[in-house]
Amino acid sequence: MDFSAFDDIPGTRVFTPERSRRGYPLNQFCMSLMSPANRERFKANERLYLDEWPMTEAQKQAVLSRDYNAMLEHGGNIYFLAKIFATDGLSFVQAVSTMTGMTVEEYQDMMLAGGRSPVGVRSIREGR
Amino acid sequence: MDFSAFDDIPGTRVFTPERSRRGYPLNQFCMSLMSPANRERFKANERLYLDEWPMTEAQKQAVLSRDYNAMLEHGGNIYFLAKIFATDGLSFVQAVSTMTGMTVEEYQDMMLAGGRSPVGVRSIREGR
Amino acid sequence: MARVTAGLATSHIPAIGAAIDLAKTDMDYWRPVFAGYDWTKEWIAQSPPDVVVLVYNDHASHFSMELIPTFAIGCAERFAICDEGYGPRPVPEVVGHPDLAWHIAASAILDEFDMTIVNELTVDHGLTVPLSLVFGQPAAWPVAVIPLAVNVVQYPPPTSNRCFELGRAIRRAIQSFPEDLNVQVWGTGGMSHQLQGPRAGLINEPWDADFLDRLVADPDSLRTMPHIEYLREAGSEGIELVMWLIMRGALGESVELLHRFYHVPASNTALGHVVLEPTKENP
Amino acid sequence: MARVTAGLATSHIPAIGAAIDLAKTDMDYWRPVFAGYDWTKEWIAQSPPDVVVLVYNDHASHFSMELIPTFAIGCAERFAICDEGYGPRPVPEVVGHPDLAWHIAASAILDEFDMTIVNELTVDHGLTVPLSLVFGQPAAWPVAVIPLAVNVVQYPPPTSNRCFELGRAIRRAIQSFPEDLNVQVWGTGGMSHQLQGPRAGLINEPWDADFLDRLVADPDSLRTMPHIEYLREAGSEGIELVMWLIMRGALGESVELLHRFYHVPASNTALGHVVLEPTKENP
Ligand SMILES: [Fe+3]
Ligand SMILES: [Fe+3]
Repeated sequence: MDFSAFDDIPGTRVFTPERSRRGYPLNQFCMSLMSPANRERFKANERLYLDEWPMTEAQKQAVLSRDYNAMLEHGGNIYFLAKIFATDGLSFVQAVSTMTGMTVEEYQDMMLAGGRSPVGVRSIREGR
Repeated sequence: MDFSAFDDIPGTRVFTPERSRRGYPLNQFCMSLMSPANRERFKANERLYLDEWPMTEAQKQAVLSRDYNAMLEHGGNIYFLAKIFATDGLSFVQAVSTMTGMTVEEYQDMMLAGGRSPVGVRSIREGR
Repeated sequence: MARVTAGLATSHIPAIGAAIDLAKTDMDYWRPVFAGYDWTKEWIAQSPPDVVVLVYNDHASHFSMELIPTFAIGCAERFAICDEGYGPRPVPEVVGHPDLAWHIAASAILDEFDMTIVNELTVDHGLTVPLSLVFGQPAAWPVAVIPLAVNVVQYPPPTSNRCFELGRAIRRAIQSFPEDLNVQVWGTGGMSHQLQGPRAGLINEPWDADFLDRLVADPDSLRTMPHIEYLREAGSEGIELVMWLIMRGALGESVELLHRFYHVPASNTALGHVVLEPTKENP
Repeated sequence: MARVTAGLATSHIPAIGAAIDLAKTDMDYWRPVFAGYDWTKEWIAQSPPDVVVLVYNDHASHFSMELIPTFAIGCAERFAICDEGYGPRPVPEVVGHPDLAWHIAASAILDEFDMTIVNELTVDHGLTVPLSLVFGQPAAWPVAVIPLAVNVVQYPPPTSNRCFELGRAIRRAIQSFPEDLNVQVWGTGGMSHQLQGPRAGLINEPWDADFLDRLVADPDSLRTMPHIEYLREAGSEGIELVMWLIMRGALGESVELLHRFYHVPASNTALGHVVLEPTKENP
């Protein structure tokens, strides 16, 4: 299937089959953090824990640096990645804001003012 | 859903939702025998192993006596029950024949002669 | 005979669950959110359903990349609350209704919907937050719940039309169940929100308002809504709105709008909530 | 562009796997069974497919009562052989074709089939016995395989019509795959057999012959075949024949019959086997 039409949406990565295949080990690592024992082991030594998974080095680096945009780029899905920021004790707002180039406060202010307007971020090609 | 039409087929128990709900623990016990370690534990002490499952006493007795018709009656499904006779080292023909009131030899002779004819065992109500 | 007595739709934002569980519902930020459910709480107390068919999506909680069912129906006696990474929510376990669930599953399969039957299922905020919003913090949920999990995480989710048609099939199934049961169908998720990437925080109030208008009065026009429109207009996670169409399909041709509520923001999300009743003329 | 070049149907009797694995194929009992595949072995060696979409059912092997998908498509790189209680069959692991599998899965979902995507799957005799019958005992299977598991264990399985339509959707999906691939679709299971209860051992040769005739020349007439007719006439496990309709649906309107074989008994079962080729006129 050709899902390239989705690439026309600015700042958005749709979790297509291609992305989910690329992100498989990254996302399955995230799932493992649903067990409290695994969360403890991960927190004790993140690198050691990550090395148990067949992830690419880029995926591991993205996790270690909590670079959520990079994790998305390497096939992560936000609901899977949520297990990482839950382990860190962060809320969705705190973690999500890090992907937008805003501070948490700026992001929260934007949300309180009605959220990000769709105007101009609907389509790259059509510039609307 | 009303699946009572299936009761019109002689000597046959269709694995309806009602049967599968009744047979749940029996069938899940059977699945556990797919692991060699569990097969060994079961063989070492069948009763002890069965008592780990929330099965009815009638289900356990049916297993202990290898009464496959009784296992079917209590919600067993043949593909699950196959794990029991595989554990016993029996083939499908050996195990299946025990449900028919024939010896294995009689059953095999029937199969070699073309199998059981559908004539007379299609419908109880219609006597055909 | 069982009847579909009402439909309810609501966002299922995880932060709402946290606000309830941590007793923050009276904070300025949260008070208006919960106020939007006051009407609903009173209404449901007056005619409590026996069973809720709760359409939701699992958020990489029970299901992982190992296995992704498009439509999974929970037929178990009970469903435990899963640990999404913060520990399980401190809410009662969810009690199912296996008789009706199996009936719906079998009926839908014979109606050519390719259901996945699930007998072991833990449920996440997608299912528990709507229950908390409507029923508060009881010691036990006052209704039996049939979880219907829809894949909206892995692209492609089911089409708008398919969701609507599944709703219609669920209606047929419920109406053919011999026991006298008051059944509600709930659709959850949405409304506009995007949780990922530089475009995160997207909210599209006019689009949401139009969706709500059409959901009530012209649902057929939503059948042809392509996935890309949800993604573009309502954000990458706004795609959850396809689940509201299952609810709407279950209510028959025409409905009366009993309650409508919309609020921005709740966490990253535009919260929408409607209560609908099938009109008397419905077959 | 990928093409559906042929369809193949065969029973997948576990005892056949055991006969191969234990080197009993030359015994008087088994010789005529394997002779029925000599033509097929020669034919497939002459134009080997790149990929086989192998429609089969899991026999309480990978799937248990916990979760029962109606249609599950294996999208993984590889599929291990499962231990059905006798130890795993000593056959090569099955190598998948994730590109085409994901394409079919996504295409079918957008075509309103409610597929379950499976990325972790072990395969049982339902899938491996057909491979053994057609390819013998190679060190590695000479084709990539896309497992398509159909529920025929828990009642209700999908209807005859739904299976036929899924086959048509698979055809559309394959034909829209950009890579130049020779794809075969195999349907497995059947023919008449009953493995349970006092009626076990049922064989209905005239009914099987009629099913084969119609499968080739008048498949539309099989769409309306109700489940109870399979159960009554072909035995409780004869219901597996719905899977042959998926294969047939994938071949287009008209087919040429290249090979037909029927033998009784193989273990408890009437063994049937056909090889079909879409005619040139097919779209
Ligand atoms: Fe959600
Ligand atoms: Fe089979």
